[in-house]
Amino acid sequence: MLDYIGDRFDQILFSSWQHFSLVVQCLILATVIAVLVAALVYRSTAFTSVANSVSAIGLTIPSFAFIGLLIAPIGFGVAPAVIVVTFFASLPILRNAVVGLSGVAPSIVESARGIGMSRFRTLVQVELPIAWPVILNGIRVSAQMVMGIAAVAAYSLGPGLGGFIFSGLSRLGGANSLESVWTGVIGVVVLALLLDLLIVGLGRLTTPRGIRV
Amino acid sequence: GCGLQPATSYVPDVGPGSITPIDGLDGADLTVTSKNYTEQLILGKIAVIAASAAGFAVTDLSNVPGSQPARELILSGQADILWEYTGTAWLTYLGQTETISNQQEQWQAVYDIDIENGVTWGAPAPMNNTYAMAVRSEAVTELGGITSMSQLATLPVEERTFCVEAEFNSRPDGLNPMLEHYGLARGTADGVPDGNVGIYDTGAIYSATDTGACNFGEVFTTDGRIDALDLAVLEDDLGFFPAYNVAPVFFTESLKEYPQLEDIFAQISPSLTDAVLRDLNRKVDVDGQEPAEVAFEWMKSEGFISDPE
Amino acid sequence: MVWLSWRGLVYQLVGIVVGLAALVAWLLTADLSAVELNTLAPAALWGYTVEHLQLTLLAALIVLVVAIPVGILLTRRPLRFLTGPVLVVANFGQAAPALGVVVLLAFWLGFGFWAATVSLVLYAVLPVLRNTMVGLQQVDARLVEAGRGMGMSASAVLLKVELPLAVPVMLAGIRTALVLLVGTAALATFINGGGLGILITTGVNLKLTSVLVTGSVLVALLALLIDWVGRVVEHVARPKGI
Amino acid sequence: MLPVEVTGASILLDHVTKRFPGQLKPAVDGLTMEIPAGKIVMLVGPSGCGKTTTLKMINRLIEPSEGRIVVDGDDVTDMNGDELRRGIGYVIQAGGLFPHMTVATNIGIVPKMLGWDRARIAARVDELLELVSLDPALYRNRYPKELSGGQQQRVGVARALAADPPVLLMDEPFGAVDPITRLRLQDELLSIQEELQKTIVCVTHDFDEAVKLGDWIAIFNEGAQLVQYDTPERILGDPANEFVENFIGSGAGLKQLTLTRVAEVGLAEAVVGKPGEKAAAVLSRVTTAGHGHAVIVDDRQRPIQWLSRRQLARLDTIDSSPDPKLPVVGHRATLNDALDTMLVSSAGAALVTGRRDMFKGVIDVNTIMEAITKAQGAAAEVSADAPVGLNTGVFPSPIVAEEPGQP
Amino acid sequence: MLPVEVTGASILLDHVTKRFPGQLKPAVDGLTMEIPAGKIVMLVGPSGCGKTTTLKMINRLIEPSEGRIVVDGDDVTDMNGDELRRGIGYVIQAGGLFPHMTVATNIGIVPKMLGWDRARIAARVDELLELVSLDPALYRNRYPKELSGGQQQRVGVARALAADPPVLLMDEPFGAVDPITRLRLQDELLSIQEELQKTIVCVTHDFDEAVKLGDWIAIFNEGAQLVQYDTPERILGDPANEFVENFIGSGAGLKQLTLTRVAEVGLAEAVVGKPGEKAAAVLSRVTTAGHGHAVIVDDRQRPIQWLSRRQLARLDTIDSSPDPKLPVVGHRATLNDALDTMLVSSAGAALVTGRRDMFKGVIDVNTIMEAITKAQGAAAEVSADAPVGLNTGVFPSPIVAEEPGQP
Ligand SMILES: Nc1ncnc2c1ncn2[C@@H]1O[C@H](COP(=O)(O)OP(=O)(O)OP(=O)(O)O)[C@@H](O)[C@H]1O
Ligand SMILES: Nc1ncnc2c1ncn2[C@@H]1O[C@H](COP(=O)(O)OP(=O)(O)OP(=O)(O)O)[C@@H](O)[C@H]1O
Ligand SMILES: C[N+](C)(C)CC(=O)O
Ligand SMILES: [Mg+2]
Ligand SMILES: [Mg+2]
Repeated sequence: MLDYIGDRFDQILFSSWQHFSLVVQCLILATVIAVLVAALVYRSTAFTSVANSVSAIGLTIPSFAFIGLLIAPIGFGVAPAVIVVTFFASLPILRNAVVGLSGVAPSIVESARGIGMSRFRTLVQVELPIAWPVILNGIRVSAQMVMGIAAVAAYSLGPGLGGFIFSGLSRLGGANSLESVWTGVIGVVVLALLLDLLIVGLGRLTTPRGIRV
Repeated sequence: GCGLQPATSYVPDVGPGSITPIDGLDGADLTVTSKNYTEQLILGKIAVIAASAAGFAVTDLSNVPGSQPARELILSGQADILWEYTGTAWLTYLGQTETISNQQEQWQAVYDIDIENGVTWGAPAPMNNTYAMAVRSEAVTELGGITSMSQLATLPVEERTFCVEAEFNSRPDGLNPMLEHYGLARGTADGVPDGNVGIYDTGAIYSATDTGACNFGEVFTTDGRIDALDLAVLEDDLGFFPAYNVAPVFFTESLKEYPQLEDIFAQISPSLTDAVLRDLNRKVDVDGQEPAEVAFEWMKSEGFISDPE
Repeated sequence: MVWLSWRGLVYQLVGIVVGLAALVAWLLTADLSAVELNTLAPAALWGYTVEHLQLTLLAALIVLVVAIPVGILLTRRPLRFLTGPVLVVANFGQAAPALGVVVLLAFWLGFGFWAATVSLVLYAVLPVLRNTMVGLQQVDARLVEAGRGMGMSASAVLLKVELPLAVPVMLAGIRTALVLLVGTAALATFINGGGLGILITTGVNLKLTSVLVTGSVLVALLALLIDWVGRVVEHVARPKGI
Repeated sequence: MLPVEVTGASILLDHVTKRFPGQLKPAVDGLTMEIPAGKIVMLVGPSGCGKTTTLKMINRLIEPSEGRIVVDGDDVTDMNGDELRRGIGYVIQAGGLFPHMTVATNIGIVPKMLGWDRARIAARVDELLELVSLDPALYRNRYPKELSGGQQQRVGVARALAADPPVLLMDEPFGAVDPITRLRLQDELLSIQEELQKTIVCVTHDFDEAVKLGDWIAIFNEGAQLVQYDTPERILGDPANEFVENFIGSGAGLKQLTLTRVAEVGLAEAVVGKPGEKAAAVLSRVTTAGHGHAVIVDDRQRPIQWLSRRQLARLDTIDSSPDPKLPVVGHRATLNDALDTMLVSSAGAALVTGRRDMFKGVIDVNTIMEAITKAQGAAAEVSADAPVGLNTGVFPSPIVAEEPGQP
Repeated sequence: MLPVEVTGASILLDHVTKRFPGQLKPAVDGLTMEIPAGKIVMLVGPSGCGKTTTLKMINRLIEPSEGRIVVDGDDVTDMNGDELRRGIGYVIQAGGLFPHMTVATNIGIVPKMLGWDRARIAARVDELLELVSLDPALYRNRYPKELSGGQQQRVGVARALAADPPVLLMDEPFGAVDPITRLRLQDELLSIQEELQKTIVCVTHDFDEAVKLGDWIAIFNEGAQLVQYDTPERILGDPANEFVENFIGSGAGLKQLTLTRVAEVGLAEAVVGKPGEKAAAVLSRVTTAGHGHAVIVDDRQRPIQWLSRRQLARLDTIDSSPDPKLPVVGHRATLNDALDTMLVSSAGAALVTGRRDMFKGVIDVNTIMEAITKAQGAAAEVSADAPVGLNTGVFPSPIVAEEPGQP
């Protein structure tokens, strides 16, 4: 196992970086999308419940099925992987963003309005910062989840460590195939840990001391 | 975009050998594809390395699951080069039913039709990677010393068990026509019932066959694991499978733009013999080396390329 | 959770039925090749679906039998110190790619149904374990105290107070696990585990879009159906009054 | 309030200490405390001083590290905890009701554990709901979340009373309800207690609540150190030290007024007249008596007017129309109420009525001042039946109070 | 309390109605109400009666359905709401502070929106923190959660005052703090108001708070129906109807006591002695004056003992040891405090001290009774500057009160 890793250290590092980069970029994209959508819907109970349903139902779609469906119209490579990972990543973030925004105490929103902040300013300066820890928690959940999904996305030649699992599978029984799969699996778990730490750290940096628990 | 590349992508720095950079390319893009089993991965890397040595900015889109998707990439021009097998194209893509026994003529026939499809076949290699049915050698005697496919019909129904990949399971040159050719009906109680067919990923069949998950595994004859796992290959005594010579296939428009490609690959094809491929495959599957590494070393030893400065 | 009301449940069921009807209608009207017709024969589809369900349900059953008692044990006093560490492991374990688990299990147990089942169990055991523990932990400590305070024994408090109150969270975990299982079972095809995944790989390998779409949509609909069943159970089993 | 049959049991904490693991100081440090049968004992003290710990050691939700606990003469320290608890009612904040069970199931849970039959449980549930003023037909099948905070609290009390336990432990039972409901619940608890005469040990943060409910108040400092254990009167009138004074807070005088009822003080006589009498006749009686006013009562002896000499002088015949602004207090009112009423009356005094609103006499500011002075005198004397309570002293046997625990 | 420069603006609600969609009755129904500049007006009434709605219509957080709102002579009904609000301070329960911003950022947010420069904002923040008695160096960079409830409330007030708005709206500002802090905050608000003389409109549930803080109290019934709009004295002394009486609740008399300070009533003289004097000499002065007690003061005129004739008779020389139980009240204390003090004193009276704790005189129960009677007489007269407040009547123009709104 150690030999295997030693021999291919550069390649593993590169794939890990690709995996990580895919997940992080998609998370950023997903956060932007989810927060935008949440900001549009959270004031209306009807839209909020629609958003919640979308997020709940969306999560039931098997990632492998979704990738399969994307190959037909989009083909192979980076694009389907980005779409799948972003899609799944945005669901928990959306749910948390809605929860976070509607969880801001009405008294705080009222006092923001009461001192003359416009609706938009209230959203940007008051509601989003206060909802941020909840949103960030959604990002954390998403990060854990899409780490695994990104591995399946290698089926459509998406970037990352999934390639190790699939090539292990295609060489099953041959030498180093087990090592290849282990590398993929452990690599993903390690990246998940790492990203989790990063997000927690990001949370520390971006959460004002006043709303840290 | 944003620095992301397809999985298992590999584009090395290469020094020139007998392949030298084409003048005035100025880093033109070229996309190489391959299917997702060992031999194709090695061939794919060979194409990547060759194109890279010729001065292209290569996108490595190898390891595509299945023949059809790879073919699709070439037909649509999303990829420019693919190593393809004449028999596969003839029966599966082009829908022909009668095979041509002469390998060169078969290549010509495919070339002639495919040129109409915007796809140009380059010079074929001598190697012929055909399908075969393999048995773990311990079981040969248990199965009455079976050596050829026509003996399948003599086995009791419950011994007629097969491990195949999803593709072979449905191909026109695949399991069902093969069984039919040898007088067995798929999906019937006295032929080969569906329960007797297990479906595996391409690479998983070898160890499945070896561990006895089934008696007969669908294998590729150039695969290194046949020897390594000591599998016995049944003779295609009634000649069902056609010739599957590999040849570089180009997206015609790209080839017109860079006609030099044809010559570059014409240098490589002749060196690809059954023995070479079996050796290269073995290095990957048995010795556990990386396809990219194996391809690079072989290209270098053949003098096509050199180490980068 | 407004959408958990019965109206949401009806919408979901209607959505599933409409989805299925649309798929059938499309298959009936589409111009399918012989290979496609062969692969998509009703008997074959039914067979794959049954295999898929068998995988899912058997794995689910094993998960429930294993994870719930273990989850309960881990929140009892002598083992309570393990609760935190186990939750951490459970959280990160879930980041392990399902595909990798499936393939690794094939190395270990060989190919086929059982390897697939075991890997599904491994994969789904974490969320159920996690939710069992979290569900029990979030029961208001004062209620436990009230129970003890009126002379209930520890096991009576567990059975009559803690478990009923943990049911909503536990069921949510079980539903999540089941839905995950349906999706993950599609990966079983890589190791000859059976199920609807074969349609997806065949569809991709042979560029048979109809097969690919049928496979993907059927898996998704099945997941939604199982999710729906889970919701109905949640709705019915949720103790009244909370 | 004649004492009814006392159904409560006495409790004795005998040199009880509780050390929590990892805690430097004991949460309860060598506490000896007697809780008399049939009385309400209130435990008050700053947060974290050990009130809850003390309470929970009585029903052994927390096991004492040292010392023994005697309920009704039996040492319960080694008894089976579950059984012990079935015989002790326990009420916590907001009732601690089980949200997944109906009101009836909640109340019937202990009887069920004790193996009562269904009919008996159902009857008991209804009886208890009546007791806490909830209509059984209406509330029996509700779930806790369908009740208001105050109603939940009442169900909590009903549940604790279900198996008719001699002892009731309550931990800040009214902490989570609004002040108005709180007052109502306190009154209800008092009237329930008047009927049932349980032994009640109740933790509270609210000193006024302790004064209102407690027969005895135990004031704790950190480590359940018993600073003063006495009647509300004595604690208000003679706080043991500055700690207790601070705890009482401002307004001790006015608080003391709430402890005495009008019926308990001497009332002044008054000249009484009737509608239809000649005013002059009444005036002459007033002059003779040396009073300033005459009270006019109707034929059922209820006061309707209160006339000064000047008013009498101007009238001819006394009429029967009642004065809506008459300053009247019932004899069950507290001196605080009486003082308030007389402040707004122009006479600086108030009329007191007894049963059926019959006129009983007049109360004025001086009466109140005297009553206060007397109460303060009384508070200086220690009641003979004061229960024992100390932290370190040696506890005399047999278990009866010989000497007051306070210096 | 001499009136300082009034910086507040007057507010007029002119036939204002608010109908919420889907609501049968209007939340506020044709309310006309004048809020005089520089005064504190308290809005009280049962839950859901429209207090909050009325308040929020003033800063247009809720848009009126009908009618107009005039602030300082300008009709603000069609002004840009955000800008309007920047010029009106707004304080809600627990301050409504932004938890993710420091105290300084919270306070400086309106000035920042108004485009003040950094230095000016910082200076203003410090000034305001001083005003609400928080040390800027200590509290400037804290986050709200690092403050106690009362401190949060003060920061809330500081934030509302940041841009020096002429009007302050407060919605149950002290609802979420404990009673003791609440009293302190009320006192602080009063002293801030003494200095700044803003126009303050404040919603409260607590009638005592309204009495304590309000120059004027508006009592609402459902639909913001203005049942009585008057001074606290008049509302306590002459409630308009039974609804108001119920609202005042019991203890109106004791509540009235809180409205008058000891300094405002006449004190009784006392015989004064000094330590070192012969007791007999003092006793003879006491006897001559016909008093019962002599007050002993130290050389800075602070009372140290209060001796009865009997005590004087037993003494030889008067010593200088102070009596710790002396019943003393300051002259700024309310009559309620004084009454409480005299209740616990054996003399039935209390000593009053003025500035630097110097002895000023004696107050006894009779003084208090007289003061109450006088206050009630005064309450019967209607103040001439009573603001207009009605629900349906025609509002006279120009916008000044001509006739009292109350019958
Ligand atoms: N389970 C425990 N483990 C460790 N320390 C405890 C435990 N329970 C209570 N303590 C400590 O014991 C002391 C007394 O706690 P207790 O709960 O009896 O206080 P209390 O008087 O009820 O306070 P409060 O008024 O806040 O309810 C506190 O210092 C508390 O921190
Ligand atoms: N946004 C709204 N939509 C519909 N109705 C409302 C809305 N806000 C308030 N109401 C209704 O208007 C009436 C007055 O409400 P308001 O909040 O002004 O009462 P309040 O006097 O402040 O009560 P509280 O003392 O409980 O705060 C109530 O009947 C309330 O239900
Ligand atoms: C080379 N074979 C024919 C074995 C498989 C193929 O067509 O890809
Ligand atoms: Mg406690
Ligand atoms: Mg309100």
